[in-house]
Amino acid sequence: MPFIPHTEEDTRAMLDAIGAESIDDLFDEIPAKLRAQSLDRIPMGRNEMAVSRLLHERAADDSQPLSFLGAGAYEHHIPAAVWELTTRGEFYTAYTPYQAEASQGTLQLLYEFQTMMAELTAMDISNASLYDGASALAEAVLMAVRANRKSKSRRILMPATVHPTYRKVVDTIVRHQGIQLEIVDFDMHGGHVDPDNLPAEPGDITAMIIPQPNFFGALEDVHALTDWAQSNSALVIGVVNPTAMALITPPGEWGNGNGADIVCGEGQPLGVPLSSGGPYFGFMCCAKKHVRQMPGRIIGRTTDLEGKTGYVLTLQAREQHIRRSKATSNICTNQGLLTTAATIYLSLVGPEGLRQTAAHSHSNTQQLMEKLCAIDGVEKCFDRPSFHEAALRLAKPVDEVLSALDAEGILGGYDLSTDYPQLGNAMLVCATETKTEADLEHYAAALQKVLA
Amino acid sequence: MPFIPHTEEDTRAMLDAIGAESIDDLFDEIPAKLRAQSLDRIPMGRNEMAVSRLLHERAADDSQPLSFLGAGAYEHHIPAAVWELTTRGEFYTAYTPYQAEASQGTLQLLYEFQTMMAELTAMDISNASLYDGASALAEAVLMAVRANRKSKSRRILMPATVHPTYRKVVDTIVRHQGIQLEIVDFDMHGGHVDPDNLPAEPGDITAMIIPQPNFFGALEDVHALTDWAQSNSALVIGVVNPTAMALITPPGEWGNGNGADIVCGEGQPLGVPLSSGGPYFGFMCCAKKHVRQMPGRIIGRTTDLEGKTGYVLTLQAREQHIRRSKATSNICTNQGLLTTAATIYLSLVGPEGLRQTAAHSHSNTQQLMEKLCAIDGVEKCFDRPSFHEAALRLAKPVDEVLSALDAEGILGGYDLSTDYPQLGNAMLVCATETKTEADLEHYAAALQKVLA
Amino acid sequence: MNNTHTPLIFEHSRPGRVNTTHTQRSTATAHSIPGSLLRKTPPCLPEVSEMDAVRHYTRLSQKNFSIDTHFYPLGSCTMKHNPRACNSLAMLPGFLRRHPLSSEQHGQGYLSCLWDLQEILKDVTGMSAVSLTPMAGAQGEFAGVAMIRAYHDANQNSERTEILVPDAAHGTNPATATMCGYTTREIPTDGNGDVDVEALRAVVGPQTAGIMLTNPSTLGVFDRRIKDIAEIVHDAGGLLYYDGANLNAILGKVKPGDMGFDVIHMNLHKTFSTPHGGGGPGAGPIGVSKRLQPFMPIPVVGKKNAADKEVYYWLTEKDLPQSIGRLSAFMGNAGVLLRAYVYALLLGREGMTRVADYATLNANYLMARLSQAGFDMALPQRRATHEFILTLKRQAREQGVTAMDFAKRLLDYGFHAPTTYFPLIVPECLLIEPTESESKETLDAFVEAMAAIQQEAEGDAATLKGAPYTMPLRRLDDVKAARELDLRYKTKPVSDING
Amino acid sequence: MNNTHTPLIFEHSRPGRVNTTHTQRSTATAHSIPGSLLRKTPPCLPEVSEMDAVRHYTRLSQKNFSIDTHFYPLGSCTMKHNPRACNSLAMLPGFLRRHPLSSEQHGQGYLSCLWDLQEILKDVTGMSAVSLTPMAGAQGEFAGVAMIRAYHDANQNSERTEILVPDAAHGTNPATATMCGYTTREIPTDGNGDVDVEALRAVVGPQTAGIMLTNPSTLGVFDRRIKDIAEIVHDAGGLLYYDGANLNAILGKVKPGDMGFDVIHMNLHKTFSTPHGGGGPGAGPIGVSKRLQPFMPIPVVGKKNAADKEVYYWLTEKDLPQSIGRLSAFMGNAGVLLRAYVYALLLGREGMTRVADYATLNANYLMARLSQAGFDMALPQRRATHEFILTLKRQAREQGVTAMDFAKRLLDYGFHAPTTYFPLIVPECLLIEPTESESKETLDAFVEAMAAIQQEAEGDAATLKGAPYTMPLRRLDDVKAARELDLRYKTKPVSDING
Ligand SMILES: Cc1ncc(COP(=O)(O)O)c(C=O)c1O
Ligand SMILES: Cc1ncc(COP(=O)(O)O)c(C=O)c1O
Repeated sequence: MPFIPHTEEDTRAMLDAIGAESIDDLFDEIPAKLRAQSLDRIPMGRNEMAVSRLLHERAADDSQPLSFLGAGAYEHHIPAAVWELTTRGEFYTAYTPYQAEASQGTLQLLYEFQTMMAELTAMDISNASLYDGASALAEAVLMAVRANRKSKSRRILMPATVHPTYRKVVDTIVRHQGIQLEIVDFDMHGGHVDPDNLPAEPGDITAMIIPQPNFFGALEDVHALTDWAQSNSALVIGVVNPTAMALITPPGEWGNGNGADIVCGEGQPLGVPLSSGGPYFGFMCCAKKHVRQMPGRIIGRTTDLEGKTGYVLTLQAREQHIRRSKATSNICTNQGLLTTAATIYLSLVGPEGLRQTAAHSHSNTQQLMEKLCAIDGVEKCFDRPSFHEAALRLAKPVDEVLSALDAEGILGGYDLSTDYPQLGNAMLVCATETKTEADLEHYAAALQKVLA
Repeated sequence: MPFIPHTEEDTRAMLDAIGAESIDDLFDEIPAKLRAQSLDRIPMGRNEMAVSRLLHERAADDSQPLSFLGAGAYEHHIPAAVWELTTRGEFYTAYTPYQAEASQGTLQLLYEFQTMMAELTAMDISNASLYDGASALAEAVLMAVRANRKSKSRRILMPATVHPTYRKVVDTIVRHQGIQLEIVDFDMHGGHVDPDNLPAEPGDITAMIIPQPNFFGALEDVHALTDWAQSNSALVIGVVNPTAMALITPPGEWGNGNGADIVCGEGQPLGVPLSSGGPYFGFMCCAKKHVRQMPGRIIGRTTDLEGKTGYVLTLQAREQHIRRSKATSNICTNQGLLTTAATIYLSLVGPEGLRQTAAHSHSNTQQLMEKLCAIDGVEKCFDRPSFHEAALRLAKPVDEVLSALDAEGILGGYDLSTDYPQLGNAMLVCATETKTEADLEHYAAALQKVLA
Repeated sequence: MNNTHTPLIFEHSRPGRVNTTHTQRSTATAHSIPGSLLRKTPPCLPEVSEMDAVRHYTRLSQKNFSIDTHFYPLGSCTMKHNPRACNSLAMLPGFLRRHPLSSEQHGQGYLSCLWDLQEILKDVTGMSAVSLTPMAGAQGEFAGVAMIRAYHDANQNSERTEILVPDAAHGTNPATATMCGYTTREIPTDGNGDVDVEALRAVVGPQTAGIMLTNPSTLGVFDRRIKDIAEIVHDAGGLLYYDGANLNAILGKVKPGDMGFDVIHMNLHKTFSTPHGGGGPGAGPIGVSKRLQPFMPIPVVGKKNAADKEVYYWLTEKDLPQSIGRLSAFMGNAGVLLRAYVYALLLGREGMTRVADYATLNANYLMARLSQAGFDMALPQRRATHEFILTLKRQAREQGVTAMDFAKRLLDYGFHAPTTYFPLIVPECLLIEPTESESKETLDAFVEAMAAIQQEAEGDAATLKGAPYTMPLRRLDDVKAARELDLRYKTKPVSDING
Repeated sequence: MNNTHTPLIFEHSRPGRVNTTHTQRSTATAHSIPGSLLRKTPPCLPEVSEMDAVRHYTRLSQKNFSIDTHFYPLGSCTMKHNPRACNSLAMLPGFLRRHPLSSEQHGQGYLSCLWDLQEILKDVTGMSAVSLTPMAGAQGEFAGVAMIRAYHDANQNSERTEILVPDAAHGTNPATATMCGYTTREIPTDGNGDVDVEALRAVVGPQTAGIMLTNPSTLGVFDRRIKDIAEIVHDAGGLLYYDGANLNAILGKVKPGDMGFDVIHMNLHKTFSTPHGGGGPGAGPIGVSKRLQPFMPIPVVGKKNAADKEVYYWLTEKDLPQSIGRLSAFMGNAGVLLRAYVYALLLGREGMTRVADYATLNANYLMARLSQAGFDMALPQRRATHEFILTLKRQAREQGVTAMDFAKRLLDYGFHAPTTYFPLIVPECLLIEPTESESKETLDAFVEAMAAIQQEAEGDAATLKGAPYTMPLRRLDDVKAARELDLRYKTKPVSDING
């Protein structure tokens, strides 16, 4: 039987030991009228060979165009060793490390992960992951509400430059707790939140969210925004791209004070394949003083009976299995395997590799912008510096352009016109380090043709 | 530096410890006039991302048609677990298990492998692998010459039904040792060696080779051939398909006596991908009495200082590193990783899985033959029962037919007309368990079209 | 197990060691970014060679128990075999390299798998519709309770502020209720492990938004009065939430939809065997009854006919305007869903039921054998479902050893410990779930180990107190970890970050 | 290391346990095969579940030292880092699923890789042409010596019956000479580790077919009089065979072709970092001078222009009618060649030379440090190449400990032992090859371990004699293994198969 080792003899002997006649007897506590009839909509079992063939056929349907699409999920080179190690059975098929002594592999790795994320963001500490970037931002908002005891308003400033889906997810998750999300509009020239447009006396604000880079790929004026928010007693929640951290000021160093209070983001760029949208992982870091409000698992270093160093799950009193209805979050299963991949990824690329990945992606996007903007009917939307993504305005409707590019085997970018109709025919493009000079040329030539 | 961990500081400190000025000094014993200029034909190093892209492009060039080609390498389903386990670093990056205490993983696995191969062939013992099926047959011939002390002739009977390339390889390898390979012709009706056509008094023969199934997929009359050979004091060398062993009489049970003396073959069907021809592995089994003539590594069970069971390389006195010019073979590095895959494969499929794979391949080929022979201009070459491969005679030249099938995305089979011109437009086809009813129909329809 | 000390990856790091295989060899700079926005000092990530990294993480991995190496009878966690085909097929390049926002046209293969999976899960649960988007059980719970709330809101029923939760429930249940803005009211369990129906009757009312029920419960029994409970809550105007994290024992045997439930979440990382990855990822799809269908989280996969072909597409806000909304940036844990789909195809209809058969057989067999070996069961009079509870209350009293001591000592015997101290209502308990993929020999060996440990406890309890002995480390100090917080390596000589 | 006892897979087997995930669920029979040719009793292969198999082999794997887990300074074996990209790219489906006899048209991608690799190896060796077909070093040797023989035969020079082999040579050299029908004559090594040129002069003659030379030799030194040797043998009408198994120290530094060699084999599984797989596979391509080119083993990859495109194809018997012939059923260890190709691309021109630089630096550093720690080198006056020899002759005399004892004790210190007792001409020797991929820290730790073991030897030699202590087993009895042969598990109660 697939995945069931019992021989008939075993089954017989086991029923005897139980004192039951048949396996069916073991279900005698289920009221008879509830017993299900059958599973008609489920096909009969197939062997691995047949399933493998089916899946190969289906995977073959999903072609892989040359992609300039980012919008929250980024194509980066992933060293071959990352997933070969990550899918080792001992990592892949272990549970949450409840028995620390039999889980030092996972625990030490997560402690290393926490250190790396704290380093990247220049924050004091990190947790061991949340689901994804969007839900991590929602958790950050809930955490800020708990952490900012001075504020009573539950008002959260949410720039319109935050990823539109992140804004939706935050709304879905926090809306039941009397939290108000106030949209902060962006500057049409810079594509960023202009600090000068923020009110001098904004009243009681619990927290302000600052994306860096923002959804348009543009860099926010994080120092001024942080200072403004903190001077108004609001906590600062940074939402950052972890690759960008190798190049740009990390949230721990934003503003004139102690930097952001809480930092979160999508971990996917760190060694996780695009894989149709998941599994990715959300990360969250914070200032030490907020640690007891942190959601999610945290690993700590300790010693054993003999004084040897080891690692355990710690501060569990924050979590649902101990604190139940008063927990910092309901999260239980997180995205452990993906943090495993990210930890190995960061070890393999190192600080210099990550910096070069970031710099190369940045410069590729710059070059792409130059090439594309040289085409008639294409112009930059914004003048702020950007990381590795930027918005273009086209002379034709974006959906038409994208379909035409698709026919050329190019995934041209993300259509901004639904989420931001005020921008006109705007499109977001991204060129990571995976793109060659020839790829950029290829795109430019195709776009020229399409717009001609 | 790729794969080199030295920092500049390290290098400096190391040179100091050596007492050298520069790395170049370390090469001062190489005569100056021999120092190479440069490696002009080697491209500059590329990073993994660039190499990965290049290889992906090249692999994409090699399309995967629906294949009915066998001729010594067979497409079988390989459970996903086989290679996930085989490529675990501890198997993949270990050396030959010279330090037994630190290599029990590989050693125990090989002992299991030896047991499985001995079981499959019904022989007493197995070695731990040779290079491939063809070179294993050459080694078997050399072994037979050593083992058959009664025979002085060094005459080896080699049926023409043995894989043509195997015959070439045997010739390449044994020709320097005064060994004569005498071709035994086959029966044009059966496609097999007819025992009745063998001479009653053949003189001194050292060994006779018996393929089962033979190159045409046909089953030889192994019992009669074995009895004939052994009654003439010749050793019997079986060359067998290991998958077929689950279905047909294993060499250990051939004839009326003790079965074959030496058995070898290509291990590829046991969990090894086609991979353009290698790495595969050759296997070799023999009767206990011949063990000291066996080439290749052999693992034995023993005990440690405390009496616990363990495994070691044994009978090393046969091998080149001890016996040098008098060794049973010059083989050193073998095909360990592939036997790892085969051992895991056989554990996963078990006796019933292997039997069903064999039976299903057999019946698929039978069905295919029926469908194809129903087409005008197609007929069976031979009337002997076959395993999972069979020869067809076509009304048109085979190369033309194969190119036309190729255009339909079908790899139609192996053209026999070069190796066996006497068969006319003959082609070898094979349908393993991987083929569905629809695949067989698809082939039949295409062939009909091509021949019409 | 690899018992040798493994330094942190940071301890292998040396300044200036650059692994150029994974750098860009480019001179790209960030000249267009103003200095004030540039990072001043690089992050202290490890600087190691590829080999150091491979060696380090290979060795670390060897310090884990996992299903691939050990029996892991962690109750409520369903640590069953994770077939490797699920992994390798989900990682086919066509799936793996696809951008989540690439067009539906480039995702028909992937979407068709998800659509099939939705159908399979509908059949398994007996619900009307399924959304695959929640990324774990707890997020499925959130979605479910948020739908209950959306439903009441849509019916102008906002005075319903309470969610009922049995005291045996998993911690995520009350935590979820809180996230959805509800207060939790605990319902006691009766002596037979069923929900105390009288107590329930006493607390339902117009303030009841719904009940979250786990069945089979975390006590490892099937609540026999489930229909009554359903009626009581429904009659009071509340909705029924089914915590389906543990469907292993009822696959094909009974469908939550048939019991009258309005919404259920499943844990594909349990019942459908996707790997736990040392903590995740999971997938917590939800199934809903007709009345909750309009509120489902998006996206959901739809199928339509276009130009004589079946075409799969995403249902979004436009199709489900009353949806509670989105729960993730894209569409949940896509790759986990694929793994579950492959598993479902391999099992098939007959295989599903067989899972329930043998998971139940294994649990009941292990319970019987452990009883015979002299251990006390929490509910000896009941059938086990996929799991059961053993209590060491007596041993605690008589020998002074705890469930924790047994758990740690089991590690020395080569078994991962069962779940300890959960559910909270049974003292000194071990919640044991063998799963269907373990053989009788393994279960027998586990019973022997338990018996041997009991002997040790009766002989010299100190042996247990000092366990484990054969792991890379002896027992670890949790209290110290929480008191003297050390949550990251001090990569640089900055002021004390921790402590 | 996993030190727990692991039963044989056969001991997990239970009759009737069928893993249907990998069976055909078909009712196919073999009715067309006559009964006399059908198997009567099925082979006793293990009957285990997929999980049992996965668990068993995962646990077994944990009982190995490997590069991915340990420093493995096995001299002459070049245990360097095996980059994972080499594996994953060689296993791309386009390469992996290709049938070796499918048309060249369907193999342009694969063939172009091999062609490039031939070019790279030509450049590295300075030879005129390369054939990739030999499946390991020893087969490369066979091909090389067979070509020498074919050359002499073609020149009607059949009185040349002797192959000269230095006494330090690898065992495959004399064994190969025998397989090619030659007798071997040993040449002594002089006190400096170089071939004794006078002795060589004394034995060359019209009976000399050729010499097989390893340079750097297995003594870890570069033969400084290589040009003289070449001249002496060439002048006598013999050809020069270069055992290039160990090219790591001379990549880009010196080319065998420039030294006047006629044929060389390489071990890609050493110098080009393809994994050793617990014993294999390897690849032993050969490079030849112009005069041996017609005799190369086939197939070889050629390139031609067709319809304005470069087309790759196989050179066969037709193209090389004087070829020594074929060595494998298809075209050698294709997948190993791909791995080596990827490695070569990753290194590139500059990376090749760097390998030689740092392999040599590491060996010389380790030799210097060990000398400073009081160990005796076999050739202290020489530069090390990629490896060097330490002799424990003194310790054997003074403390009664052997190279074997040191080797076993090193395992306890977490290091794989160096090669022991090879080359045969140095007593109690350890042949130590660190390779370029190990860091200074690792080398330093190895020196510390050696020093600590030396201290133990001086203290209580019994400690060493009893080593190892921390492996899954204590020292194993080789003598018993060879005396009481037990070469397979007795799966069934048949008469005694072994013993
Ligand atoms: C009964 C029960 N409910 C809910 C959950 C939560 O599921 P998850 O961990 O996937 O969030 C679990 C799993 O731990 C569980 O066992
Ligand atoms: C010097 C030398 N020559 C030849 C060989 C034989 O190579 P292989 O093991 O690949 O047959 C080796 C490797 O062991 C070697 O070190």
